[in-house]
Amino acid sequence: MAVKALYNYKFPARDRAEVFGDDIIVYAYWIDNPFFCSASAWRVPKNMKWKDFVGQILGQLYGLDPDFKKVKEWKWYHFDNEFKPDDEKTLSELGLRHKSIVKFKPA
Amino acid sequence: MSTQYEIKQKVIEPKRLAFDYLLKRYGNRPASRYEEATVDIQQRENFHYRPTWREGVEIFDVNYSELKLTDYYSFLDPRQYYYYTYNATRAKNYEAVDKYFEFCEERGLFAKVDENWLKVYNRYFIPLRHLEYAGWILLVGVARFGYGTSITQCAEFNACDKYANAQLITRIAFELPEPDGDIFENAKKTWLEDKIFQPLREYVEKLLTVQDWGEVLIGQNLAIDVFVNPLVHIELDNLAVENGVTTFSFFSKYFYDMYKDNMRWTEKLFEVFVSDPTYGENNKKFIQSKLSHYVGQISKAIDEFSDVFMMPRKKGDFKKAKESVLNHAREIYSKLGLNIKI
Amino acid sequence: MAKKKLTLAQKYHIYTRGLDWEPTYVSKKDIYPYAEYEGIKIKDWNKWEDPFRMTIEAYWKYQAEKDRRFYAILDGFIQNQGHLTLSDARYLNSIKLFIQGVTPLEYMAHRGFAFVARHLPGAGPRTAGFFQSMDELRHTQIEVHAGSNFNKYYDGFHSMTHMHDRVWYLSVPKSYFDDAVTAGPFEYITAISFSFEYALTNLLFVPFMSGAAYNGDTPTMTFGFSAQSDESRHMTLGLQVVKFLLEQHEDNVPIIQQWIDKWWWRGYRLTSLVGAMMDYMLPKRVMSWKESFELYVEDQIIEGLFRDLERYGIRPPLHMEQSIKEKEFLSHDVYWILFSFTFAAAFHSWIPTEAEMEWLAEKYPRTFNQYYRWRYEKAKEAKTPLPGDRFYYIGLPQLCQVCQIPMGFTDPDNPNNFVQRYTEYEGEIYHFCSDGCKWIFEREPEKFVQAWLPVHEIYKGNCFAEPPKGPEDVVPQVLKWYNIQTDNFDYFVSEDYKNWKEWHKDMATVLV
Amino acid sequence: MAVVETKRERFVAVDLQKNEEGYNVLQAILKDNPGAKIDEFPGYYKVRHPEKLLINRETVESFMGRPWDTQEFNLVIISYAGNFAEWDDDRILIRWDTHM
Repeated sequence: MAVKALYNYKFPARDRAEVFGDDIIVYAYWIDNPFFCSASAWRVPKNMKWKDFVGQILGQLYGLDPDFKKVKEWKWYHFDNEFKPDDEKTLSELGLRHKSIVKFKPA
Repeated sequence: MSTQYEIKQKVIEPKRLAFDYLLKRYGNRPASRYEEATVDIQQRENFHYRPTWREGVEIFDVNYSELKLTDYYSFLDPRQYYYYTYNATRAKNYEAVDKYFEFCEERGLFAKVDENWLKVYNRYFIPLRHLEYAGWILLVGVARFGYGTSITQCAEFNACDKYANAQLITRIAFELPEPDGDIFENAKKTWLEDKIFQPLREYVEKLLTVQDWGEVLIGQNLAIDVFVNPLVHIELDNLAVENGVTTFSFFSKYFYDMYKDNMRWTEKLFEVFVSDPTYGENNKKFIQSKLSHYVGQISKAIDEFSDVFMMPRKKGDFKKAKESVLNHAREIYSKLGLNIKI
Repeated sequence: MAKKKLTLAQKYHIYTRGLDWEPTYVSKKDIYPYAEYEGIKIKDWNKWEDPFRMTIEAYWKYQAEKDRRFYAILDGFIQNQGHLTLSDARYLNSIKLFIQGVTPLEYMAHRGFAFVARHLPGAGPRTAGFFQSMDELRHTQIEVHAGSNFNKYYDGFHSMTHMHDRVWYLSVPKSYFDDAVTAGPFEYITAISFSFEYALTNLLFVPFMSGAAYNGDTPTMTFGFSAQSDESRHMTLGLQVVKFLLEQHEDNVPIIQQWIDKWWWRGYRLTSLVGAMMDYMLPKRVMSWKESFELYVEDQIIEGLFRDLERYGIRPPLHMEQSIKEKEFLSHDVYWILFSFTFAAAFHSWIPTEAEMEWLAEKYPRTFNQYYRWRYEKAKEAKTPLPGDRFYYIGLPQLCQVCQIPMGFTDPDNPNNFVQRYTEYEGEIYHFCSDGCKWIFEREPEKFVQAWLPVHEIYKGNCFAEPPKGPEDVVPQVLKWYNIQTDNFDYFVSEDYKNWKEWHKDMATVLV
Repeated sequence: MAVVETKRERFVAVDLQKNEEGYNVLQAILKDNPGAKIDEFPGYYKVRHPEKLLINRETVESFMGRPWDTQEFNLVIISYAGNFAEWDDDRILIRWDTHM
């Protein structure tokens, strides 16, 4: 259904991919851990390596949870599909796109 | 049992004297309730969605009018009305009206109005309830589309006054004898068909299609009001008195006071428009061009009222009355520094 | 010359819609150009029944009297330094949220109803809309005046209008009303008069204001109840509008139903902030969110109102069942969000005291101890370098594209996780906190792709006072742009708390 | 865990300010509406009845000891559930299931 309007009511999406240039927004969500009150949002280069991305989100935010250091290994999901990212690959090589969500939980 | 603190004679120094945005504007001083209720209240930025009813504008947008101000809060209401002071003032104003109705009823004054004058009154006065009502619609539009709370708030209260005027005329009509049938139906018929109202009605119907709120204020407050109020509430009231009818003079004064009260904010606003450091020149050009047009129309429209001056036993001098009206208008326009040929 | 006897209703018609006329020099459509595009069909505006019969003169009289009472109470409170006798300065954080979040909406409602008064072609509803426009201006102003006194002594009150335009959590109420005023006049009046005024404001004004009274804040209670007395007129208008539209044409029914579906969920998500205020921010509590939801929504709205609307072919809002399922989670979720991001907010939060946690456990026996208490225990351990000995969520949250609240609403069927939904529209992905918000987006994607989402705006660099000098300067520059000064962080490291203790240390406590 | 408990009731109600006038109106309502139930909260009373609530001008006046205009109901009402089926010079009637 379309918006009812008196003229052609069509505008470019405010947060469309091109606005962020070589960067993308990626969301991260720790499954089964509502200590973090919602998924987080990150602006990162498409060409960022997976290990750097993980280092950034875990280092800055998720490491605040005292339970974090108990986790040896993480299981990852892109949206709801499990995936096994290669540390050296970039986000775009791994198939992440603008406004992708990455979910994780202890393996 | 509850806990209470016994307050010692201790004065706590306030950490701020006023809201931050008022301190920035006016320096470190407490603000008045009018300022608190008004200045910087309207939302300004980061609107989420565009209106579906009009293309190319934001929810609040300076482009709803050709008239613009560098700082919209450089205009403040000289009466400093905010909701409470406005309503309290009007409630008090109206107490006198209530008392006067009581007085007229007690003395049976409405029933005693001269029959001949009643015909005159029913023709020119009662139909004005429709004109006042149109003023309400126009001004409430300004209250929606105008920019900045100081302006839109004045328009809102002015709209309320207009509706109240329409209802006061209605209330008066309810008190009058009806020798010729339903007074309201007759008045509407007069408004719709009688030649004395047609140019005025055409004027106001066209004004109702104007989107620019600045132009609406020019057409309504600087033109209709400036011409109709002195004509009806001064000149025609004088004629009533000359014909021995004084019952309505109280109302004339009330309506005229309302008009003067609203001209206080109107004149101030237009003064600010023409003296704006950035937009003053353009504003002045726009006002002069629109006002010249509306004044021409309204001046012609009220010429139809010359008929009314011929109706009473003691006839009036329309030319003289019109000249007074024109002088009144000239005085206001020249005070604002506007060059309007009348 | 005996005047004919008129009923009150007939007399009122003459005072109001009798003033209207059919134009002949221009077309009616040129005067009211916004009346048709929404698809609402009106056969006869004269079938409109006035919800209340008030003339302008009566309005002046009663409203002046209401305000006279309000300002007398406010002045007395100010003169007696009434703020010192509040239950606790923590209480004021709920009022900060109110002034920043709700007061600007009152103002927007004032302008929105001026739109109705200008653009609905029916003189009856236009008149009622005008009174409401006046009322909403009143509410804005009495709330600003009540807030003004608190602003002199406490943080968080100093820049409400500015903050409303900029601060992340205030985009929740702002986007709600921006949505309404950008709609046509019929949707606006259905959204605000019916869905919001009739169905939801009770939650905001009645139990919460009763809470204000309980916590010693008479001006807030007075403006709340006094505003709500206007609200009774607004509720009547809302109900009358919807019934009128439904009776006018059968084609209106599905349109109105969709608006009710949309605006129920929009409004319900907005009032979730009130849930957090009631359950967590009032030091003395009157009733829980859940109790007031049961009384004011389940009994009064579902059992009362919607059974009354069945005969028109209207059913309760599409996602109503979800809001009932959420009632034991909602306030906890929202306070946990507010608590987590207090480093970037113009109010304080705190870990509930042991007694408060007991109260929460008693009111929410199936959720609080099970899903929420442990978070506060952990928050004491998970300290950050920021002021306050507790946890803050040092990062930016994912926001719902529609309601704009961080995506933190518990899935009642899977209570250790939050609901997450997404959709793709024209090659871009959009995320939602609920099926309700997703449904709203999919109905009008062209509208919601425009949303000004605070988190994305920060990432675009649109929310800095000055360009940050480095990563550690990002948050300070955003706070500066928000004009957040000493308004943030935990209550127990705040100036409010320090001052409150100072002011009360040499005061005798008298038990009466 | 998604068990939802509910014990819904259908009633009409008015919420009244807790002050002298509100109290007088409350007394009048209780007198004219047998079966009405009051709940007290800080700052307000909630009166409810399974079917209807009637407010009679005369009864209110007898409690107020002065003339009372039904419009003055606006000064004490905080909220309500139901529909104003009637509101004229002599009485106000609140109930559900009213039509235009």
